Amino acid sequence: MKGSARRPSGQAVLGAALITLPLLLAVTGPWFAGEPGPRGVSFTSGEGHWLGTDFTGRDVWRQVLLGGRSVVVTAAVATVLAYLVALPVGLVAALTHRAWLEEFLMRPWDVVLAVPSLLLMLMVAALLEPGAAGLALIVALVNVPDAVRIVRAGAAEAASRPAVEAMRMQGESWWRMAVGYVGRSMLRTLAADAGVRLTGALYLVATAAFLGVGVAPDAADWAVMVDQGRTGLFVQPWAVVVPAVLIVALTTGTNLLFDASLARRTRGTRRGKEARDVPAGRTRR
Amino acid sequence: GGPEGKGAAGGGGDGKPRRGGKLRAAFAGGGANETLDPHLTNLFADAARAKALFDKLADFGSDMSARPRLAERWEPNKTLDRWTVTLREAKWHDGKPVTAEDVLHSYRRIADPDRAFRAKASLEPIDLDDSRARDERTVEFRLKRPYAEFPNVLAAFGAYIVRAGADDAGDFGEPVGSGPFRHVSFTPGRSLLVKRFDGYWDGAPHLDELEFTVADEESARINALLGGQVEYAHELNPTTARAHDGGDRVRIVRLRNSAMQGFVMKTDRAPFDDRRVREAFFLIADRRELVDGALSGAGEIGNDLFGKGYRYYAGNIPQRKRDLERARRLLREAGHGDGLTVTLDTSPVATGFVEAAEIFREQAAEAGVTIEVRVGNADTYWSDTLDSGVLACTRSGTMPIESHISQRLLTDSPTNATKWRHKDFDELYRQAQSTAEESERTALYERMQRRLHTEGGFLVWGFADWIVATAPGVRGVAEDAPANTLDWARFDRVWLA
Amino acid sequence: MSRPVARVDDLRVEVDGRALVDGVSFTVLPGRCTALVGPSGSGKSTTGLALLGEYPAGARVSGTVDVAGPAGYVPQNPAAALNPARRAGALLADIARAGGGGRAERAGRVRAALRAAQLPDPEQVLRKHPHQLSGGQQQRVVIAQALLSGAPVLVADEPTTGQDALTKRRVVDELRAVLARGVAVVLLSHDLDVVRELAGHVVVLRDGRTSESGPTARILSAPGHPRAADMPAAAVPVRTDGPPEPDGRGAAPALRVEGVTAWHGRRRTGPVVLHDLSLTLGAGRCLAVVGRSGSGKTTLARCLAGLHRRWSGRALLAGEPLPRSVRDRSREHLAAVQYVFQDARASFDEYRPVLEQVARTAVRLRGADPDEARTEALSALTGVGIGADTASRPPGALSGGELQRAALVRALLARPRVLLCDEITSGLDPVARKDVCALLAGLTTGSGNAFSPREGTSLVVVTHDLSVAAGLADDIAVVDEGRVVESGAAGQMLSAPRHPFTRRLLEAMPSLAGAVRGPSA
Amino acid sequence: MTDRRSWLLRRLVLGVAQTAGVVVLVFALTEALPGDAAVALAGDAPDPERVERIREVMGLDRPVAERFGEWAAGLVRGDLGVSLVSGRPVTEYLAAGFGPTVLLAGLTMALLVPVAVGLGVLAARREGGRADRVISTVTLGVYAVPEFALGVLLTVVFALWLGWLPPTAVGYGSGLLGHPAVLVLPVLVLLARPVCSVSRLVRAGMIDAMASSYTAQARRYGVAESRIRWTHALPNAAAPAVQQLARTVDWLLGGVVVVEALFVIPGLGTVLMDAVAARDIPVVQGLAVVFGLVTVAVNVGADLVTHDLAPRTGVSA
Ligand SMILES: Nc1ncnc2c1ncn2[C@@H]1O[C@H](COP(=O)(O)OP(=O)(O)OP(=O)(O)O)[C@@H](O)[C@H]1O
Ligand SMILES: Nc1ncnc2c1ncn2[C@@H]1O[C@H](COP(=O)(O)OP(=O)(O)OP(=O)(O)O)[C@@H](O)[C@H]1O
Ligand SMILES: [Mg+2]
Ligand SMILES: [Mg+2]
Repeated sequence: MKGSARRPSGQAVLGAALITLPLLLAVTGPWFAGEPGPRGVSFTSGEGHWLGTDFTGRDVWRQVLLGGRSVVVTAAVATVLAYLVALPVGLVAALTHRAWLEEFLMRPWDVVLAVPSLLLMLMVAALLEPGAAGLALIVALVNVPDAVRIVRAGAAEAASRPAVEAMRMQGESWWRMAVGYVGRSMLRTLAADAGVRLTGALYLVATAAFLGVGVAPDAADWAVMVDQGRTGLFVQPWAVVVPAVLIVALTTGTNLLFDASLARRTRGTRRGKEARDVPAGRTRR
Repeated sequence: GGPEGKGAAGGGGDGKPRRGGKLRAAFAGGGANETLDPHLTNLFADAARAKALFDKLADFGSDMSARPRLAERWEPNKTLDRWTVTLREAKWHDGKPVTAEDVLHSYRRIADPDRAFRAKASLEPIDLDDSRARDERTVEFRLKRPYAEFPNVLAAFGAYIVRAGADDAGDFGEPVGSGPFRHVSFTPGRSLLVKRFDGYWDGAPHLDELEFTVADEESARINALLGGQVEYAHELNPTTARAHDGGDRVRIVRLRNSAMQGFVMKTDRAPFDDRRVREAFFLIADRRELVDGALSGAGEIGNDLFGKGYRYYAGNIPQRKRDLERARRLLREAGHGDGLTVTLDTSPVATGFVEAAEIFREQAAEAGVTIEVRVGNADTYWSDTLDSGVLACTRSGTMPIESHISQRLLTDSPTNATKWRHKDFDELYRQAQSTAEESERTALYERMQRRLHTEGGFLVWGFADWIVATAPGVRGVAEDAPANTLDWARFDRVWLA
Repeated sequence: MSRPVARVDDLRVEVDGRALVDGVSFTVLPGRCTALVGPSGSGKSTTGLALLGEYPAGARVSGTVDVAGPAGYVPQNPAAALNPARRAGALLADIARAGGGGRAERAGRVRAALRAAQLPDPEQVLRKHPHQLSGGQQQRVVIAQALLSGAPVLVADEPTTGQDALTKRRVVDELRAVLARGVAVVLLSHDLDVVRELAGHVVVLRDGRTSESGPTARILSAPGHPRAADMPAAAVPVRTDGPPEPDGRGAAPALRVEGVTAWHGRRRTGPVVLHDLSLTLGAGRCLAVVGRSGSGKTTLARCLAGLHRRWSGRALLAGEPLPRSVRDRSREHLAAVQYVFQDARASFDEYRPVLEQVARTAVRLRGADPDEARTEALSALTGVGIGADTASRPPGALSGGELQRAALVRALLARPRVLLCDEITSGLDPVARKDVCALLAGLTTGSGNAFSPREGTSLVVVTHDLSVAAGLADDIAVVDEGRVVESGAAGQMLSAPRHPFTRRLLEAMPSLAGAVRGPSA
Repeated sequence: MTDRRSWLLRRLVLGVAQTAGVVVLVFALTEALPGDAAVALAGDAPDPERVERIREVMGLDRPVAERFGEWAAGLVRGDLGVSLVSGRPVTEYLAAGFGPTVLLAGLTMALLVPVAVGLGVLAARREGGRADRVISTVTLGVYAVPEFALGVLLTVVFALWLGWLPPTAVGYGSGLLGHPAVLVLPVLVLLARPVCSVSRLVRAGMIDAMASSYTAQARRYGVAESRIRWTHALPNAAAPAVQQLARTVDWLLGGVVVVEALFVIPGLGTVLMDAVAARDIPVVQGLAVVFGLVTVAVNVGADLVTHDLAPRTGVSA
């Protein structure tokens, strides 16, 4: 009658299927790219370029092989960086009762937040050396204020629960309260947010390229390729379609996997054969 | 002076011009900072608008020679340092005649030491204090030195004639010009609406109305054109042009030789202070690949000289070809036998710059030269590369070869990015300007260009097309006028079929 | 006889091979009350939830459960049934909507239901968010929901725990009125007084099996079954060693509270809950704090525990001032003053096994080695009847009473000098309650007890259960609307109450009257 | 309640300080940028003499502190100063861009809330179910397509191939409202991204809320499933989404640049980009003040709403 089967959900399978190819290309691509061949005329096909040439006449397939790693690394590093700042700040702010400390932690980010992110990006990009590291920093910086607020909003609710009070009575370490409990309680929100943020990071890289900041306009980078290839959309669609599809598959797959892993985790602690059968008094509030 | 340019008879000039209608033209603009003060002209959009509302004394034909406009003719004295300019019988939009006083006022305004108008440098040879109006329609310009190419000054970018007394912003809120169209309404950063001026000296335009609209994004301009929201789109991407070439939805017009593309080598510092290294670099460049890659094929290859096809261009100098063998030998002779590393400055300040740098890096590698590409800040690129670095991407819009030399290649030139400072070269230029005889002058120009071709600092690898598209029914758009010349963006000769 | 509205037939609920409920059968008739009684963890809540069609995750269920129509439900910990983001009136309004009628009429029904659930000031409650209500108030809101819904069956899981005697009286009356309306009630309770009063039929559960079943009179007064024997008799033992002399053991009292005024909200202008309250807890003594629900008992305990920061006044621990907030307290202070939460379930981290959480006290506050702490925690838990198997599950898989005991052990592992217990026996059956009380009583004497420091533990017991107060307390303080209306030695307070409020409280507890008056009939 | 009012007051005072912080930060950043308005204006003809001249004309040769002081003093009087480049008052620039941007942002917000919440709630109905999978995958897919690519794609399909909608807003000037068709594509492009981020947060919160014991309780009493979803579960799920919405407003105000460029809508984004490119500091500053104020106001609002949704956390923002 009851009993929940534990086979991988369709979501997980779909997610895994989606990210396999892009990840594989991103990780191993640069090893297979080889030496650049002679350039052709931009946005043409044939002549040994099976995906045609890009806007400067380079082989699109070779660019695709080269361009994944920076995308994946920049987006991942930027997201991790953003959370490296946001988690401690947000958690401390949520867990403290000292108003001044909370203000001290939150208000500076509000100042950054109130500067239009685009303006911030333009200006910081002009100040920093363009390049992968600088770009990751900028993307992280633009993301931190949001992330801090989301973390704090989620953490404040969890931090006001009696379970935290009980941990305080036990003299529990800040670390255990913040990470072990509060962080754990907001995992779903965080994961949803992280997935979106990861995608957003990729997207920022691309938009930065559109606005001409942060990355070299001819960088081997899927996001940049989408921007640069769009002028040739009608002449040589592969130059934009292939990297675009790879990005979409990568981010969609990542997010689906996030969703799926969370779905299984909560199913484990839930009572009732379905979400709706949870009895009162047994689940967390 | 010379005859009227081939003018607006260009492609599709079949049938008789039809009067009437409104044409909307999309340009990249300058945002809310735009004004109608023609002396503040800075962008293509500014120039096109100024051209519709105002006139210069002269303008450049397709070969960059000065053609009379408001000036009917000009006469130098023997020593080429006093020029008498006779004005046409032209009228301002309010019906008053254009006078010599207006001309002097305009030039004095431009030259005002408290202002920083762009054309000021071009007017520098004129001694305005000593110049005067001989009568209503005659101006006598006294120059500080002999200047055979003085008409170039009259055609200089931004040297428009405004009404005597017109000075502050208020006067240009609803400007009164002498151009083919008169002002109707203007919103900075959005649109300028003008209508036919029936009293125009060169014959009233065919169009009833003309609207300049601003669309900074290239895709927006072509989309607006395809969607029937404008009839003329300025400055399109080569790829866009290729996509629509031969189609029936829009007509693509390529304005050849509109922008020089190249690299500047600083001739006063290592390694480019050695002419063998400069020559080696000339030989390294695969110009076709650069044009195909950085300009998407929309252009022609260059021969390390500015102004292909312009007046005085030394077209008889043979085209330089890639020769890695010789390049390597020259480098070896110059002491770089075991490799040379050079930093190449570039920046996304202009389309194709970063790509060109990258392509050249690959080409140089084949000759054993390591190029490190440094991508600089777009906003300060030009002033950054003027004095520092050794090798940088560059480009130049259209100007007469004479201007190119005087602005960039003389010891005291303001923007001498190649640091080309040679007394004998300066002397050649001075000599040319004091030579009234045209063929002699041409010979002098050729000497200068030969010198530059063998050991100059400009590696000119190509000339980019300027691409304009129109709706199929638009007629009379000149097809051989490089950007910034008389027939470029000239709407008084355009009509709607 | 009318047809049963609910029938449970040979119900078996099994999780991971362990049967939580095994072969339970009973029927529920309209207008009748069937009570499920039995020790904590015997499967009452599991059976009650089965009536609602809800089972633990991954449970294997066999047997049949038939219920005619929807059932109302008063869960054991009502806080979780209230939506933290909505005011208390939100769900009530929706339930009323189902009953139809105009806006005003619906509002009238809601208010009537709240009043019927012994919340005399409905407006006040409707506007509050759940966290602004005291534990008892929350429970009555949930009862009001059930009353309002008009369901034919009402499953009430410990509806009277957490209620003071007066309120409990009224809740019982109300349930009786519900029965009179023809609604069947399934009562899950430890409170045999209440069971006796309401139920016509009793099912005694033990380890998930029916150990006894029959009319109330037979089961509870004339026990025929050997294993049911200790059920009704297991009342709380009255202290026989006699209370130690006040201030007999040391100069300074263990805890002294002076002029405590406490409020909610950011400012003093917020609702004031305690008014200039002063109390003294003698060393090694047990102070019971009794009073009506919502009178501020929990707030007082939380002030002392450092969990409620909005108060003025002084608290002296053995003459030394106690930092106001738990954040400012040193390990010694934390260990010295421990608090057992009223809502035990909410005070546990739902993701980690209970044992692990309990053991942390010893690690953090006494510097014990993690493995030792585990062993110690496990033996202490076993001591209160929670086996290793149960303790290593997350709190979601423990019964209410089990969690209450686990929470107590968690506090005790600190070997506190002062222990604040907030309604810690409300979810316990008489046997477990007796054990817990005995454990607490042992703490005060100090010597020989693993859980208290050398000088012994002084206790503050917040309770509605006057029998607990009577059995355990040396002193009693009666709190009403944030003020101490009467305090003094337990015996004297119970036998000769002076304040009319105290008298009313006592009158509401018939069985206690007997206990106090001595073992007469 | 007085509590709430005093909190609000404190928050507003903080907001003013915050805006001041923004102004200083922006000024410092623009000062730190390489090059200035003179260099930017000189462009590819950086004749040093002329650059110096322009600098003098613009007053850029004066010390930084003096210029900032003057500008700040003006601000206190409510005067945002004049553009370095054109000499026109900054307020004129703001006024020109304000209408289109506010129109775009307003329309987007008006559609965003119902669409994002609707999708989030729909997806959460059955975690891992068909609707969830479809919505999650599609929104994520759309989310991963950068705006400019999406804009190009939509324009090509709906404007150029099908001819249903105008491809750009060229020539409509400020009369955008009079031509609603012009706004369809820009608003669609603007919506794509926030719809995804907000709906995902709503979904995550809804799944937890729908599994909670308080919704179970409501269900037991026969409250309609839709009502449970919208009035009981949603308020619990909405707190992080509201914060995200607040961020969206900021992004809409500052980040419509791409859309404005693609569709030729002369809004604040365009003004901002132009001003940064021209190093027209007074204009950048004026925009920063306006953005700062709007952001502060929106965040105060979001904090208030968050508090109402999670009342236990106390009004501490
Ligand atoms: N966060 C809060 N905001 C406002 N009022 C509150 C808050 N928490 C509790 N109260 C109110 O304070 C009063 C005292 O609550 P408290 O929890 O101390 O009562 P109690 O005596 O423990 O009651 P019970 O026996 O029902 O647990 C109640 O009227 C309650 O409504
Ligand atoms: N999800 C679960 N998985 C495994 N065991 C469980 C689960 N839920 C409850 N139990 C166990 O089942 C037993 C019965 O629990 P139940 O809640 O029915 O007891 P109860 O009779 O209501 O007790 P109390 O009086 O303490 O509330 C307890 O021992 C408990 O530990
Ligand atoms: Mg129970
Ligand atoms: Mg209480």
